[in-house]
Amino acid sequence: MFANILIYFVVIPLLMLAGIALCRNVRQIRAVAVTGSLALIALSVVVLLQYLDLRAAGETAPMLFTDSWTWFEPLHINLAVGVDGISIAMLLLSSIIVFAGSFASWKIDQPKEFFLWLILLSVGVFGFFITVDLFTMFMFYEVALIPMYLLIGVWGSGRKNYSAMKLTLMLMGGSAFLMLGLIGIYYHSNPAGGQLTWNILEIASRAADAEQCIPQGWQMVLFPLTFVGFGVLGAMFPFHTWSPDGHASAPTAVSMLHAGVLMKLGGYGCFRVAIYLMPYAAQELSYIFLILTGISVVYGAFCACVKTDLKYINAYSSVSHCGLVLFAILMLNTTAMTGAIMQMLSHGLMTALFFALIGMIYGRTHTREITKMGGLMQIMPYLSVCYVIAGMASLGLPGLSGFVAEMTIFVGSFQAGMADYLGGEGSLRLVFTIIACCSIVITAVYILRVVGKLLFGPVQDDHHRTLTDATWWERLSTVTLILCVAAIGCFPNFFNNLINTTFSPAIFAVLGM
Amino acid sequence: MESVGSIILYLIVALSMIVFSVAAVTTRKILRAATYLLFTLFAAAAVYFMLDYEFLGAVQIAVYAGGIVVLFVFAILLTSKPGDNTEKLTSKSRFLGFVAAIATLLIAGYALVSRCAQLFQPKPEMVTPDMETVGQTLMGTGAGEYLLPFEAVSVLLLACIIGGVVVARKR
Amino acid sequence: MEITAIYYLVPALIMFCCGVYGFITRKNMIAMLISLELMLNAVDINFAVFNRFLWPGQLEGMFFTLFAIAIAAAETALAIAIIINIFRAAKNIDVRSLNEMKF
Amino acid sequence: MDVTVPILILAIPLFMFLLLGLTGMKMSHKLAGTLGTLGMGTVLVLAYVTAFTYFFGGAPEFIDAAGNRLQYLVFDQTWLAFTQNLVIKIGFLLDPISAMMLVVITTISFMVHLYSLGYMRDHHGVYEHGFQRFYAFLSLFSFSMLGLVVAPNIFQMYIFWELVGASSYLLIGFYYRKPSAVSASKKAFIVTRFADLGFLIGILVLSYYTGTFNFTDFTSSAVAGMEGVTQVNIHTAEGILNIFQSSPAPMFMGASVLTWALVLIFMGGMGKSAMLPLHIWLPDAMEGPTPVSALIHAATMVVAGVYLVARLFPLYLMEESALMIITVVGALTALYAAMVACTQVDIKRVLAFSTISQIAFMMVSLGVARMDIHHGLGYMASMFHLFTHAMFKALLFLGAGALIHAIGSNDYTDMHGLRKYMPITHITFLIGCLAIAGIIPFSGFFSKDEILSSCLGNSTIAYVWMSAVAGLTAFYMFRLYYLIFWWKEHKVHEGHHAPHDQPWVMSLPLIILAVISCVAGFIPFGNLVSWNGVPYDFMAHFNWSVAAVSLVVAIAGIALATVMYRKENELPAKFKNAVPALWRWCHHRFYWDELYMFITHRIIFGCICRPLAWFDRHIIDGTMDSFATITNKASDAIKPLQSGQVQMYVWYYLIGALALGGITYICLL
Repeated sequence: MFANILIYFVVIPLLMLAGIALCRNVRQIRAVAVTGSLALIALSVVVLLQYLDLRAAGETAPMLFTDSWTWFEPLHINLAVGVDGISIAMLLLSSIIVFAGSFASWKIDQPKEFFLWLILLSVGVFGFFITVDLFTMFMFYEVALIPMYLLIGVWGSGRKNYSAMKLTLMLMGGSAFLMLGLIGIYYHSNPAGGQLTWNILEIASRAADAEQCIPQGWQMVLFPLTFVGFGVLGAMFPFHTWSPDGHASAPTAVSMLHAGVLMKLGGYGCFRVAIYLMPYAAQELSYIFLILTGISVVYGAFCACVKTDLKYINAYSSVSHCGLVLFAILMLNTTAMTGAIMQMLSHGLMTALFFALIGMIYGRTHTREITKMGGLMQIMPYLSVCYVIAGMASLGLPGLSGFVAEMTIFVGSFQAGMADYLGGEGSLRLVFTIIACCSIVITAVYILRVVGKLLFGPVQDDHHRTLTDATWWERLSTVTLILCVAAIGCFPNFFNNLINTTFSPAIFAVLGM
Repeated sequence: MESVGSIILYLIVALSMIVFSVAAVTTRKILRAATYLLFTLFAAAAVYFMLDYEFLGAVQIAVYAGGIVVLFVFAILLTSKPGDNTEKLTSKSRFLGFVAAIATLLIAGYALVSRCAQLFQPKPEMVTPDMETVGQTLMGTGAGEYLLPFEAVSVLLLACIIGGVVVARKR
Repeated sequence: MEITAIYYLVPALIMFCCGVYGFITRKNMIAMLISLELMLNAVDINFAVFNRFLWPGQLEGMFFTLFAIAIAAAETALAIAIIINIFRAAKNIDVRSLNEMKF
Repeated sequence: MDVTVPILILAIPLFMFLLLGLTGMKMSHKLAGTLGTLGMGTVLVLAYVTAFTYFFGGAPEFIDAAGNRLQYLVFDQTWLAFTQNLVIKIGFLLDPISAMMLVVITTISFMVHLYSLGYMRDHHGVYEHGFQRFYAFLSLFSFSMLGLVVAPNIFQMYIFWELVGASSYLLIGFYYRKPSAVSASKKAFIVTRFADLGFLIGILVLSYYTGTFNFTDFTSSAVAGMEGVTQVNIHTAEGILNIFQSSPAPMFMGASVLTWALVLIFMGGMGKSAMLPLHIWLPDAMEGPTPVSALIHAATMVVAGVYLVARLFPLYLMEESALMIITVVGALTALYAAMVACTQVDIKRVLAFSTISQIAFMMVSLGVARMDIHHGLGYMASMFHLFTHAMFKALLFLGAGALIHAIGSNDYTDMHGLRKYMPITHITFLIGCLAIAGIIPFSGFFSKDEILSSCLGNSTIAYVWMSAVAGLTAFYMFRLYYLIFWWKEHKVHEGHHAPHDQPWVMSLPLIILAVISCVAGFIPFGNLVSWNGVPYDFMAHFNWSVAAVSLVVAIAGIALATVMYRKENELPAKFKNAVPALWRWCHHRFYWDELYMFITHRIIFGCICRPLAWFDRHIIDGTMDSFATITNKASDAIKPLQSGQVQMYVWYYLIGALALGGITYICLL
């Protein structure tokens, strides 16, 4: 079992849990957290390199490093693992954000309990990305969800009980749909009469075959269930309202992890389960979700324009950006889907950066109202410059990650939309692509509004003049994220190739692509 | 056809059962209620004897009349002063109780009436189960034998003893 | 006059209804317990009667009654222990004063 | 051609940006400024070498045997591959206009770098706060602008287009403590972002149909035997037109799809080049430091729109309706900006409006250019004007900067009669004014004359209209000139030093630019730049009648300004009172800002954002919350059932048991 490298993505956090449980002071806890997250980064880089090597050697299997261990025989539940380019990208993202997150929570109260829950959360996240077994995936999904309640409820601020409850209940509601969908998939995983399976790869390998795929009638039922189930986590309109409240109350590292990684679970799940396994229904029903996600793209951006709480603004911008992820996935087009994954990476990093910075500013000024702050550039230039960079990434400045992701999405979506339009299949995709494009303007409006009010202009509150700039751990946390954002922005083709080679041709054969 | 004696005996038993049970739930003196209960229990024991279940009747008298009622009396003496009346029933609660009783009566009565034909069969002959049969059945493990429930009941009683001690213990 | 099963069942039913009435109306816990005993006894009688009249060769009803008596005894003992404990704490044994355990 | 030099041209400014941006705070001001200037100087030399090699080197990849200029792709690296064909590459395309722009950008940028060494410090020699940051941003801007002009594909252009927008944002908001600067920078970014939306959609449409981003695939055909060498070829553009026309839906809402694409792309150009109605950001952008205004908002970035249209010019030739739109927009903007410039008080704003007006000239010139009108003279004229305008407008701005630096105010009301105090500034400013007014032999005369000839070739209306605007230009420039340097004696206020000329780092750029403005007109521009690379000897086609008329118009404008403003008199006030409505509208820039404020604040914020936010909080969130509330209410409602009263439980049990019994019986019956 331990011969497979992927299992260590779960083992390392578990070891970290044990280590933190044994720690006796905050110094040791930090040491364990940092060492562990560094080990995770190293591990994901190693996996990435090995993956590239194997691909370069001509390996064509849809997933590599696959392995499977029986877990519960009667229901064919296995701990099946395997990764492709997308999962590796997600693993990298998660490990970086866990790393930055541990630095961002350097001075948290009750560090032991906090880190225990935080690492438990990351067990769920990593587990989710490495498994290819639907049931195990769902289990890890829940493992990632539950600590969130405690992390927000105990370490949060503001209306934390309400927010924690709301977030958990809404996500649980989503996972109820999801569980129905997954069980449905299991029971129709082999209509030809063979052994039922939870394994994504097995189901997907049959998805292109009209006889052996999940029956089309059932796809039409199961697709919405799974898509909505994951879509709730991906903050799809109208199920996004947990996001502003949840992020507003969550402590810094949790916001980072949540917006940075957990919301990506939604997008990843939508792609990996809903679209990958049920391409027929994806094509038939995409228009409904296209409308919803298209709405969330502009809707989130418009809402962010008038909010005055930094975290609310960022949460709504997350709604907009994550809407773009789901939107692009639904275009069912390699370019757009690649863009969606890039957007996940990009949004994960920059929103984590945003939340880290907001947390640092809030830790100093004790307010998140932009009307009560101003001129922070004069007081904390380092944090302010980072904030501007994050903002620029968010509004899609070339050279930073947001631009490449958005452009890939727009180009891909436009191709899909024009193909529909010229093929006489209606102009819904085209219209919504153009609507989504409009978000780049609205994004600029709210980002610059915040930057202008918060960082520039005269100092609003004279008490702020005595505040200090970033400490070394805060610098480390932000620099890590900025470097990653810039790396994606400057060398996008590496990520692009990593991702788009993994879109399975068999699936797209069904979609006629 | 029964003998006149047994009919008279039956009448006495049935009447005392009805009268004393009604009295037990209507009297306001709690000690009297316990006493009426005792009589009702005796009447029940009598019924068992009439049905030829002598062992059962003996157990009824020994355990119920001899044990439980004594417990009741002790409890009553411990918890209420002599001469205390329980509270007067409000007409509403009395009405509600009455409704419940009548409803039970109707439903169960209807059940009895609808199965009338069977219930008017004469009493079949039966060999009175002797002590050996009772003992064998109680200690056997075959079909229709009760070792396991017996043991379960003994455990229950043990648990009950311990529970009683723990609960009633002075802290 | 033949004394058939119904002759035993009807008094037992009346006894049971008395138990119901008493259990619902009385507020004194011991009185409620007494009503409970009445109901139990009524049921016991039914078991015995059905056994005797319908399946005279077997002993199930009888043994059920036997066990019921044993359990009733245990239950009563425990209930009375609890009642006395409550009396110690609340100085009365009115069931209405015992609603701390709601919700 | 060796790729080192082109790469260095792009890499040095980028490196300087990173160096100064990351370590600038640790450096001394002087070191940072010197480093930045030296870096730019190196780039200047490299760019001159490149341009010189291109124009005069005579290598076969630059010029063919017939003397036609070719396009040469120096390098082209894949940056992001969307699909097999749609690939964003980062490359370096050398052709007449990019070589010309390299010269323009590096020249102005170097002048500005040099000039800022003096400008960005006060009279006591104390450097301004954020001096290093200023140089970092200047380097970033130079990098982006150079990347923009050498882009061989439209997406690279879009990338650098966004980058120049961002660096312009940073530089306008350089004085970030001033709320007006912050809002001006925000406005500039958002307005141009809005225009870029059109640009982006235009790119998407164009690339969808053609399957490529490369400019050369749109407009040029490969030259046999040489890799990376292409020549502008109208047949390629015709091929593109055919692709559009043979697609399943060639028309969209009454216009051809190609027109749509081109107009949308032009919309991006309108935003950057501040064409009506997206011009509103440029006057406000004057909140930035004056050297920045000279570099970005006069000479280089704002002509990106013109450059974009010029890049795709063969495609625009395919769709005359798109060219018509460009002409109309340009003509309206030219007149509008000229009228507004006549009434502004802030000298930088006058110059800003004059910039808008001059860029509109270039746009019109492109709009009226046709293959059959003097062999596409308009294109050459536009590029020529771009070149000369960059020089003299930078000169004017730097001169204005010198004045502002000396006086400490932007308004001419604080200046008046400065000619004796600041002779160098005076002379150079005058040269700039003469050049923009179009007086022979200054450079503006030649380029403007070409534009007017081209207009005449297209339609008389355009010619008359643009000539009138040219006259107006001469008028408002000399109005400005007289109001600054003449009008009445300058009063030295108590406690103020007398204004004096600037240190040499500031004077030198002024003098250099003035010299260029004097002689640039004699460059044989047509030999170097023409729309299809075929040399065009414009002196041979010189239309003396047009030249004479434009000269007369310009002199008339100057004369009018002399009469009205040379000495303090009542004429301006009289004129103002004669047409009060017109004056007020001009003074308030035809209330465009107010209109935009209304649209953004009242309509977008008031009628969309706030209701949406309310909707989100109360309806969507309310619905979600109501699930919870309903559950809570329901649980509250059934909670009393668990009263703790044993007898109530008996009741429930009894009722349940009886009901069950009843039901059983009913079912058995």
